[in-house]
Parts: sequence; structure tokens; C-alpha cells
Amino acid sequence: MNIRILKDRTASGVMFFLTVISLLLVFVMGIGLYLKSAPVFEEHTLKELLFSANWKPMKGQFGFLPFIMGTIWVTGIAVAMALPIALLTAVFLTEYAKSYVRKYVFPALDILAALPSVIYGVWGTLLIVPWISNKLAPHFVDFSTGYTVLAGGIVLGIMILPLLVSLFIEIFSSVPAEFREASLSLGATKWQTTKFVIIRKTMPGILAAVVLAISRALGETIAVLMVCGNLPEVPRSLLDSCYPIPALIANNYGEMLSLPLYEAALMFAALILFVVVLFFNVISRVVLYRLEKTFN
Amino acid sequence: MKFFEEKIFRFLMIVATLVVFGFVISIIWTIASRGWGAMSWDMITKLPGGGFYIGKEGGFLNAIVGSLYIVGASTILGLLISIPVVFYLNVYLKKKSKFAYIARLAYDILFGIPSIVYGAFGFTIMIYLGLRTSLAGGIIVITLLIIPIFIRSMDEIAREFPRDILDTTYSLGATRYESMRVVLRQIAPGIATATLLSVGRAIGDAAAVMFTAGYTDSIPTSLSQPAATLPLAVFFQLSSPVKEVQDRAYAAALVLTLIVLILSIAGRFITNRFSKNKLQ
Amino acid sequence: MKNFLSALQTPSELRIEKSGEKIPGRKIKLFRPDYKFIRPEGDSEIAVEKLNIYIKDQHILKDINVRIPDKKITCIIGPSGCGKSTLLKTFNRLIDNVEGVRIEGKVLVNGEDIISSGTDITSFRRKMGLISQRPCPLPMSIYDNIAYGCRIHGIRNRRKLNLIVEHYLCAAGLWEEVKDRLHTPAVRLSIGQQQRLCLARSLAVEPQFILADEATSALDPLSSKTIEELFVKLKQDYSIILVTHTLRQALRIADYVVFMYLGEIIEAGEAEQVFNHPRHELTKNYLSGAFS
Amino acid sequence: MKNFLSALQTPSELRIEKSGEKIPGRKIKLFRPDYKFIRPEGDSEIAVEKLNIYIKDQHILKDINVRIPDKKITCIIGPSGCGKSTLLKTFNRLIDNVEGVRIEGKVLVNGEDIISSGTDITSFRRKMGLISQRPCPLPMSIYDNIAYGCRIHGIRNRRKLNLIVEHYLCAAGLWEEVKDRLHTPAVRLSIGQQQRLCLARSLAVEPQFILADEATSALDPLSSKTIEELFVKLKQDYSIILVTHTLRQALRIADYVVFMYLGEIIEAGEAEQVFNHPRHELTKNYLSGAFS
Amino acid sequence: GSKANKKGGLQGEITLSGAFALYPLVVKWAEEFKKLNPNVRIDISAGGAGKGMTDALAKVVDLGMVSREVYPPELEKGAIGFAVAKDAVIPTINENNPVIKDLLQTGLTQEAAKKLWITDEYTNWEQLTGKPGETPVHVYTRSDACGAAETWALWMEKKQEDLNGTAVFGDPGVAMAIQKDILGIGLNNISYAYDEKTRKPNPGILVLPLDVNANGKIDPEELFYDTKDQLIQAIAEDRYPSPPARDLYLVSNGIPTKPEVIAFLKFILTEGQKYNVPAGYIGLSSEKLEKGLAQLKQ
Ligand SMILES: Nc1ncnc2c1ncn2[C@@H]1O[C@H](COP(=O)(O)OP(=O)(O)OP(=O)(O)O)[C@@H](O)[C@H]1O
Ligand SMILES: Nc1ncnc2c1ncn2[C@@H]1O[C@H](COP(=O)(O)OP(=O)(O)OP(=O)(O)O)[C@@H](O)[C@H]1O
Ligand SMILES: [Mg+2]
Ligand SMILES: [Mg+2]
Repeated sequence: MNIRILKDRTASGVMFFLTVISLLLVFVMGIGLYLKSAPVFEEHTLKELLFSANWKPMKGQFGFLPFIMGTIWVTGIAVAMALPIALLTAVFLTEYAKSYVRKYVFPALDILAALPSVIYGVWGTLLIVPWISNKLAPHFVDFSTGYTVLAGGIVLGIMILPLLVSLFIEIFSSVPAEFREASLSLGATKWQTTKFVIIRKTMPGILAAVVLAISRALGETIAVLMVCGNLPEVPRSLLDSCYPIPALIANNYGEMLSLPLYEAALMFAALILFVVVLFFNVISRVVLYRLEKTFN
Repeated sequence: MKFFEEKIFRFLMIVATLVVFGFVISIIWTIASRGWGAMSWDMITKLPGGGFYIGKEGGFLNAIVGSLYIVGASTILGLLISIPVVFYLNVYLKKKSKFAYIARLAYDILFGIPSIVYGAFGFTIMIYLGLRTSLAGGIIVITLLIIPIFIRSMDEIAREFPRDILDTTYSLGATRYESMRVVLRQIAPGIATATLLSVGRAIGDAAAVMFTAGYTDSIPTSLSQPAATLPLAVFFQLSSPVKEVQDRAYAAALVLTLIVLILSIAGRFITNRFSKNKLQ
Repeated sequence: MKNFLSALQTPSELRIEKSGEKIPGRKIKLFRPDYKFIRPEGDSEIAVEKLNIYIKDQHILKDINVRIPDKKITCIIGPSGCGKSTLLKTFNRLIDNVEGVRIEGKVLVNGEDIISSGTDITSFRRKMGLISQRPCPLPMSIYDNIAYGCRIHGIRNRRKLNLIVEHYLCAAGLWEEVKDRLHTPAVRLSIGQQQRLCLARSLAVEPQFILADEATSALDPLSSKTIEELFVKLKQDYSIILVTHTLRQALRIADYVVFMYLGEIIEAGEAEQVFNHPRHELTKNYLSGAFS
Repeated sequence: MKNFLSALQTPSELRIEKSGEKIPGRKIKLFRPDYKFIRPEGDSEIAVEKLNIYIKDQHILKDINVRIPDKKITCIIGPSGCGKSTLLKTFNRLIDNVEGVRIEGKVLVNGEDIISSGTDITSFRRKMGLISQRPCPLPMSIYDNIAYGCRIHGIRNRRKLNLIVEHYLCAAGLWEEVKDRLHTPAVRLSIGQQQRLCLARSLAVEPQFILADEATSALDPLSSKTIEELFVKLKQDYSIILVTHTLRQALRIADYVVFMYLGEIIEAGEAEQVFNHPRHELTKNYLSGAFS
Repeated sequence: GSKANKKGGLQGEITLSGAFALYPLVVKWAEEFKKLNPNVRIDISAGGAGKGMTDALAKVVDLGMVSREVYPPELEKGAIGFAVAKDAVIPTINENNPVIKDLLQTGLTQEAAKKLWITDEYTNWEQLTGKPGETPVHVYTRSDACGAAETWALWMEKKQEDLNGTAVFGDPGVAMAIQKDILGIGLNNISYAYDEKTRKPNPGILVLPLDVNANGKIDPEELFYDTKDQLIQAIAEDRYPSPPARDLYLVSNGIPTKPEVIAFLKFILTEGQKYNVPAGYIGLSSEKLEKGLAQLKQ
């Protein structure tokens, strides 16, 4: 056999191996989390764990509802805030902006992407929390400390912005210039070209990027826990405190991992998150599949 | 009407871009204004002295070096693992391959797992094997953490890769392995973006390294010694009661930001040179 | 040098022919009687004065001076790489989007300088219907490709759109081939079909000028002929600028010919004059080489 | 019907001509004397038996049976969308990459069935040098575009590569135009230049067959002629299959002609026979329509 | 044991990991210890109390740094805690609190604290002072699992998870919240309530005195919050109750056997104590020190 073919086969084998290995990580994680959280299962029913709001781990009461709701709220706000901003920014940078503008904005985005969560958290506590407490909340409620769902959502939104913008920019700029020329020649404005051609062409990519960003948001930890109030109660409004799952794990794991039952409960929280992410991804894929059918 | 729409959206876009820029400036200003005072040569050239944590002499060179070690090693490892995977998914497998479908799903899930869980996982395994916190542990866990980021963000970009180019290389008798070079050239900016995203996550993550790399005042001389990292330095010093130490946390954050800035500019510069041949 | 007049066919001759129907089973349906091309208003003349274009300090177009007459078919001919596409792109300002371009000089469309003036570029581009050299179907269905331009210009009525789509697909000789799969993605068409689709798409927005960059390069002779007939028909109302490599095509339908060479315009004039009595040595050589 | 024989020029006639040098200042440098085309070994014959191709349940190629002779120029003609490109893509198995394709039947290259057998597809594809209809420069410099194929086939010597690049760019008539900017990105070429680049790139890997899908569609007559001459020269050693819409080109250089229509092969035979005494009514009509 | 007496003769390696809260102090001890025993390597790595505990139990490290009580399940696994320093949690309020005068006179009883943090019975400041009026009270607690909140809860015989109120991240976070909210009441480690230099409470913050004997008013002997030094004195002398004062531990799995580890612990329990106060901690009372040394000898 030819040496080049051999190379190709070898490469194929190695790549396949790497892919499988990296895939295995998911299964190892999933099974590991399940095994680690087994002690909680043994003592409680799933229904109790998921739908009870009673969180007294030292007394053996584990109700995860507040955390699940907290996660959903914060993630929802973050995505609702970041998505339009990211889309508009990416469109501006790829379709409208001169190249020197890009030169300045790209490093800014990189910084945004690379700052440690702690910094976002600090920034949130120094700026966002007081703003909500002093400026925003008084319009709606008597008093709010500012450590709220909203603060968590805003900070988290800003954290996923760079991911979204970077991916969108890459995806948009992979659209051949010919498409733009074709549309512009017909007398379409730039925005129309973007709306009907570019976004349409890249729709699957955009959706996939959003899914990634949501996954990322679901798992983001430190920054959120510093600003969201961490109250294990189901939030009822944007100005309530909440307690997302990653914050729960991060807050307690370092201190409590030497207590088996507590650790199991935290691992169960991670398992919930795992399942939520899985569930969400599967759903989004079904939607994506439908969309792709209609778009292409 | 359409011009009205055009104007509105143009306006919104500029606002959005300014908002993003505003966030960056606001965050950097917050850090810089508090960290600049504590910034000095000592900070980045000295190890912490005995009284460093009550505001006395020393610097956080240990954290800088530790972070660079971990980020450097895990980025290289991550690239080595994820580029082949991305290539496999996009070139070797058919576009509608079931395996690729499942793989992408799996990476998305990994993407959503909080870093603390990676840390916990790594820690559990290390305890099981009787290993201490170490540089190696940190590198491995951070590598695992950023692999999904690498793979999925590169993959999203590679999927938009024009198929004509692949067909062309095949026509020339290239094996799939050999067309890798061409694919690489075309998606080079995408790799840069993915790398910067991953480096950002790697350099900024405190939770995963807390359990696996630990935090210590000395610079590790081997893979089996614990290592400090900048985000942990920030995290830890922020909680100090002493104002000087808190300010040093901001100084550490400032250093981190500068490192990122340098990496980003260098990365963009290199890929710009790489991608001048890119198809438009 | 041979006499080219013998090969020259006047457009009127062509108009009578119905070559498309000579092959049984491949009847090309012509225009729908109930939908007419809309006559653009006013003059449509392009005058280029001292146009110089540089891309990244390369001098691509050199001191171009030319007048494109109203309601005529103007063919631009010249060797590959001489700057024909660049010139067309300048006419509808798509050249602006090229990285590192520098434009000097004037392009007067109906007396207005489109380079310097703050013309509203969008509606201007619509007026200059450019059909680009490499066919590029938009990422949507065949139907939507045609309807796209109409929709962005405000036509939403479904019945009207149906009419337009059918009309222009017929005009481009594509209707029969695609009428059963109007709602499948346009990228699945063969290259020649794509080219005709792009032509139909450009016509559907009813431009004032038609700038066709080798609009028949991927077409077989019969389809080409359909397009040629279409152009001849359209020139009653539109000014048409055609870049073509098929000199016989130019010979058949051009009223006015521009010969470019290495970024310069060597000769421009009435088709008959240029083909039969070329003034410039280069033109002479080019034509004789090409027809030999 | 006219008599086409008068228009038919034998390749030998062409070989003597040096049309490229007739325009002063545009000397096309021909092959470098110190680098020869490499003669592929053995026979090279393609036989297609009962080939049927379906894409997403659409029947694209219908019961194709044809023999492509060795060391001849075979022209495939037919209206746009009839399946010519699909057939060429089947010959080098690029069709495999199309979503939802189903292939039935046999394609024998040198007696070996390439559809079913586990032939090593890579070196096989190299043997079938396909020049695709839409020119697609690789994202690298002009030089690297040509050198790419050689590099992957093991030629690393810098001097040798330089020689090859120059040789093939000359052969495709592009050398003069690009020799000063060999290291600029290939995407910046004009479409015609890109087309010639792709041709040169395909030749540079020294295939056994040349499958050219409208290799001159974006070229002016002179550049086309250079390519035609090249093909005529190459057919001493290679089997060449050419898809073309320019019937005159087929007339000039084809030894063997295949006429396709709506996915079927209507007629195939010696060029002279097909052009002058077409057996099938459809062919007759097509040719007469095309040449009118 | 015998080798330990020869100065500088000691060799080996001591590894520690655990709570960030103890890290600066242990680093200081290690530095001083190494001056006496230059051939001993000390590896300290921070990462959280639970991690220190787990590492110690898994014998991955010699000593775990733990900034909370050692829980029964951990004791069962063989954890032995050596108290090495003391710290205290105090209730903090804003100095511009509208009823500040009354508050400073009545103080905070254990009962009242329960009604604030546990049962939510108290929603007005006046319920504390017994005066008429309805000034709402904003109760703060810590959001991160931490020794401070745990100890505070322990004072009320509860766990941290039982504390109600707005949870804020970190000690500085609570201090900042109190500085900003004139109606707030929170809990802080003493270092965060007092300024290191002036030894007075931080600007904007006052310490709410504990009414230890629950007689409804602050007696002169219960008033020791003016300066940090006064308070430290009171804590060291156990005039301030414990909890909310708390011990910080170094934990090992079983009694340490490595001579260098024993020597290090001995050093901490003797000479080492003098570094506590400069580092922001409180020294242990001599009985506790005796007890620790006795534990070591077993
Ligand atoms: N991916 C695809 N899916 C569905 N139909 C396709 C696809 N590719 C090609 N076709 C159809 O198959 C037929 C033959 O296409 P092919 O590209 O082979 O035509 P062609 O003879 O090369 O035409 P042209 O001269 O215009 O290039 C066309 O009708 C085309 O619409
Ligand atoms: N973006 C660019 N950067 C640099 N040079 C360019 C660029 N685009 C075109 N050119 C050069 O400008 C010249 C004219 O290009 P143009 O596309 O106008 O040629 P053309 O006459 O249309 O040729 P063809 O018939 O091959 O399409 C060519 O030599 C080409 O290489
Ligand atoms: Mg062109
Ligand atoms: Mg084709």
C-alpha cells in the first residue's frame, strides 16, 4: 500500500480514536455523576428531589426546585439580553464596519472572553447590584438589595457576549462575498441583504452558536453566585434573589466535600444540570433539524 | 420604508457595538482604577513574602508563572486533540453522519458542565489514585475543560467551509489527510478565535484549578508540585480583610487582562498573516 | 484579414427565428402575455470620464473614457483579465466593496456622477441590474430567488409574485426545466441553470440598465440564443451592456462594441465599424486571431 | 441543414498556427523546453455500462452506455442541465460526495470497475484530472495553487517546483499575466484567469485522463485557442474528455463526440460522423439550431 | 521526637492543604519554622476547608487547614483537629442606623438573633429596642459556605443553611452591603469590621454589642467593641462567647507520626502563637494550647 494512503488511514485512525476518547468523557462524566449521587437517590424519591423547595442538607432534606428555577431564570435573562446585542454587533462588524474598527473591537472582545469570572462578579457587585438597588428597584418594590435574578442575568449575559459575537463573526464572514454582491445588485439595502441572505444562509450556524452559548450560560458559576443573592427559594420576579445550580455546587463543594451525603447531593445537582443541558440540546437539535429542512 | 428600517438597524447596531465596548471599558476601568495603585514591579517579579497576605512585601509572580504554565500546556494539548477531532467530524465524516451528530451533542453537553464539576471530578480521581494537587492535575483538568470549547467553536466555523475546495483537492488526488492543510488555511481565523475563547476560559477559570492545581507561594519546578494561578490569586486576595491585599487582587486582575490583551493581539496578528489567502 | 461582415447577423434576423422550438419536446415558452416588461423612464446613458481604478496599488483600469449609448446593446470584448468585470462593477459601485480599491475619475449615469455624488446607492444599484460572471444563487428556493428582489422592493402580493416568477423564468428559458421544483433549493441546479436563474432574478427587479457579465458563458448554444433573443427584445426599453467572449455573439447582437486590452479601452464604436474596419492595430489582430 | 464539414478544422491544422503571437505585446510563452509532459503509462479507456444515477430520487443519468476512446479528444455536448457535469463527476467518483446520491451500473476504467471495486480512490482521482466547471482557486497563493498537487505527490525540491509552476502556467497561457505576482492570493485573479489557473493546477499533477468541464467558458477566443492547442498537443499522451458548449470548439478539436439530452446519451460517435451525418433526429435539430 | 530537639537537624517535608482562611497565617508560621529548621520543606496549598479535610483523610497531605468545626462524620473517619488559632464573628450594623442610640444600649441577645436570622419574627428594628416605631430591618448573611456563617448559626444552635436573609458573597461583600444599607444587619469576621491601622471599626460600620447575660441592656463589662485590641482581649479571655468566636484547626488523620510534622505543630502551639495577632487572628487561651500539646503527646 502507498505510504500516503497509509498516512491517511493512520490519521483517520488517530482522529477517530481522539474523537471517541473525547466522547467518552461525556459518558464517564454522566456515569460518574450518577454513581457519586447515588446516596441521595437511595434516601429520596426523584419527585421529592426535583419538585420540593425544601433545602436543609444538614437535616437530610434536599429539594432542588429553587436551584433549577434559579438556573432557568438567570440563563433565560442572560440569553435574552446577549443574543440581540451579539447579533447586532456581529452584523455591524462584518457587514458595516471598516476594517480598522474591527481591529479595535476584536481585542476588546477577546478581553471580555478572557477575563476571569471573579472579575465579572466583582464588577457586578460594584456596579450592577447598586444600580439595581438604588436606581431600578425603587420603581417597582420597596426595597431590594440588588442581589437579584436580574443582576445575575445581566452579568451572565455579558459573559456569554464574547462567545456569541466571536462565533457569529466567524460564521458571517465565511459567507462568500458573491452572495452579498448578488443581493446588493438587486437593490437590496445592506440590512436587507443581512436579514434575507446572510442570516438565512447561516441560520443553522447561528442556532448552533446560541445553543453553545446557552450551554455555557447554564454552567457558568462564580460571577453569577457573587451577584444573584443565593437564596434557596423559587424566585417570583426579576427582583428576587435566586440560587442557580452551579452556584450551589461552587459555594458548597469546597467546604463540604468531606461529608458524603452532602457531596452526593451536590453531585446530584451537577447531574441535574447535566440532564438539563442534555435535554435542552436534544430539543434544540430537533428544532434545528426542522429549520434546516426548510432553509436548505 | 426599507431605508427607515436600514437606518434603525444601523443605529441599533452601533448602539450594540458601543454597549459591548462600554462593558469592556467599564470593567477594565473598574479593575484598573483599583488595581493600578497596588501595581509595581515587585508584584510581577517577586514571590509572596511571609507577610504578603497582610499587606507586606512580595508579589504574585508565582500566580503569573503558574497560570502561564497551565494555560500554555493545556492550550497546546487542547489544540493537539481538538484539531484532529474537528477535522475528523468535518472532512472524514459525511455531512449527515450519525456519529458526528452524536459527537456534537456530546461536546455541547460537556460545554455546559460547570468548571467546578470538572474540578470535582478531577479531584475525586486524584484522591482515588492518591495524588496530591499538582501542576499536572491542573493542566489535565483545564485541558478537559477547554476541549469542548475548542472543538465546538472550531467546528461551527469549519462547517461553513466551502465544499468546492475539498472537491478540488480530491480531484488533484489529495487524500483527506492532505486536504487538511487547505482546510486549515481557510479556517485559520476560526482557529484563532476558538483558541482565544478557550484560552480565555482556561486562564480565567478558578474553580477547576482550585481542587487540582491548588494554590501555593512557590513556583513549581516539576509537574507533581502544586501551582498557583492568577484567578485564584484574585479570588483569594479579594476576600482578604486588608485593603492593600484587596487592591493587589485588582492588580492581579489587571495583569491577567494585560496577558490576555497581548495574547489576543499576537494571535490576531499571526492569523491575519495566515489568512490573507482566504477565500472571500 | 477576412471580411467579418459575412458573419454579421443583424438582430432583426434573429428576432424572427424561433430556434427554441426546433427540438421537439423542448418547447421554450416565451413571455406570458399578461405580464409586460415595464418600460423604465427617461434616458439611460452612461458616460465614463478619465476613470482610473487601482486595487492595492495595482493599476487595473487605466484612463477609461467611453460613452455607452441609450437603448442599445453594447458589447465589451477583450482578453481575459483585461478589466471588463471591474468596469461593470464600477458601474453599479460594487467595486466599493473590494478591499483596498481606489477610484479616480467620473462615471456619469444620466448626467449624474455616481462616484462622487451622494446618490442613494441602494436604489441606484437596483437601476443597474448587474448579472455577475459567476452565477450565485441565493440560499433559498428557486421561487424565492426570483421573488427576493420584488419582495425587498415591496411587492408582497402572492399572485403578483407568482406571475413575475413565471414570467421571468420563461424569459430566461428556465421555466420548463424547473416549474415542477420551484420550491427546491436553487443550489441544486446545474451551473447553466443557475446562470439563467441569476439572469431572471436580475430582470425581475426591472432595472434600467442591464449589465451582464458573460451571461451565457455556461449555456449551450440554444439556451444562449434564447437569452440573446431576450436581450434584443429588451433593448427597445433598456440599455444593455454585455461582456462576452463569444465574438460571434457580439457580432450577432451588438450595436456598439468596446474593445478593452490590459485595462485600457483600445477602441469603441458602432459594431459594424469595429468589426469590419477596426481602426487600431490591436483590435485588428485580436479579431483576426479570434475568428481564425 | 448546412454542411458542417466546411467549418470543421482538423487539429493538425491548428497545431501549426501560433495565434497567440499575433498580437504584439501579448506573447504567450509556450512550454519550457527543459520540462516535458510526462507520458502516462498503459491504456486509458473508459467504458460506461448501464449507468444510472439518482439524486434524492430524481433520475439524473439514465441508462448511460458509452465507450470513451484512448488518446482522443472526446467532446460531450448537450443542453444545459442534461447531466454532463454529473457524468464527469462520476468518472472521478466526486459524485460520492453529493448528498443523497445513488449509483447503479458500471464504469470501467482500463477494465476495472471503479464504482464497485475497492480501488484506492485517492490515486485514482489523481489519474482522472477533473477540471470543474466553476473555477475554484484554493485559499493560497498562485504559486502554491499549482505546487499544491505536486507537493502532496511528493515533489519538494524547490527548483523542480519552480520549473513545474512555470511550465504549467505557460501551458495554460497564464504565465505572462501572473509571473510578477506569483505569491499573491489566487482569489484575486479574474474569473478567466482563475479558470486557467485551475487547468494548470490539474495538469500539474500529471493525470492520465483530463476531464475538463467547460474549461474555456470564461475565456476569450485567444486564450481558448491556447487551451485548445494545448489539448491537441496533449492528446498524444492523454485521453481527454471535454464538456463544451461552444460547438465550434468541438468541431475544431473533437475526435469523438457524445451528445446528451435530458440525462440520456442520444448519440455518440466519431466527430465527423456526428457533426455531418447525425443519426438521431434530436442531434440533427440541436446542431442545426446551434449553428444557425 | 528526639531529633526535633537538635536545632536545624530536622529533615523532611510537610504538606498542607485546605482553607484559604488559614493560608496566610500558616504561610507565616512556615516561614518562621523554616528559619529554625532550614532543611524542612513545607508545601502549602490552598483550596478550601473541605478539600483540606478530604486531602488529610486520604493522607494525601500531612495536615489539612480547616476553618470550621470538625463534623462528626469526619471524626469517625479518624480526623483529629488541632486548634491553632481563634477568630470571632460579630454582628455589624450601619453607623447611621436610625435607632442606633437605642440599639447600642439594648444590644443583641441570642434570642433576638434567632428571631432575626432563623424565624423571621423580627421585621422591625423597634422589636429589638422595644421602642415604638416601624423601621424595617434588612438581614444579611453569607452566600458562600463558610466558617463565619456556620459559627454564627452555631451560636443559635443551628446550621448555616438555616440562616435566612439576603445572602451576599464573601466577608467583604457583607461589610460593603452594611456600609451601604442603613437598615442592614449582618455578620462579619472581626478583621472585616475593624480597620487594621486605626484599630477602630471600619468607616460606616458599627458593631452591635452582644447582650451576653440577656438582661436587656449592655452592661459596662459587655462593652469592649471600641477598638480591635479590646475585642481581641475579650475574646482571648472568653468574655466574648464562643461561639460566635471559633477555633481554626489543623487536621490530621490520626495522631501525626512524622517528627517534622509534630515539631511544626509544637512550634505553632508555642512560639507560633505570637504571629496570630499581627496576621489578623487571635491567639488561643493557654488551656487550649496545653490541650493541643497534650493531644500531640499521645
Ligand atoms: N445535488 C443535486 N440535487 C438535485 N438535482 C441535481 C443536483 N445536482 C444536479 N442536479 C440536477 O441534475 C441535472 C443535471 O445536472 P448537471 O450539473 O450534470 O448538468 P449539466 O449538463 O452539467 O448542465 P450545465 O451545462 O448547465 O452545467 C440538472 O437538471 C440539475 O438540476
Ligand atoms: N481583488 C483584486 N486584487 C488584485 N487584483 C485584482 C483583483 N480583482 C481583479 N484583479 C485583477 O484585475 C484585472 C482585471 O480583472 P477583471 O476581473 O476585471 O478581468 P476580466 O476582464 O473580467 O477577466 P475575465 O474575462 O477573465 O473575467 C485582472 O488582472 C485581475 O487579476
Ligand atoms: Mg470577468
Ligand atoms: Mg455542468
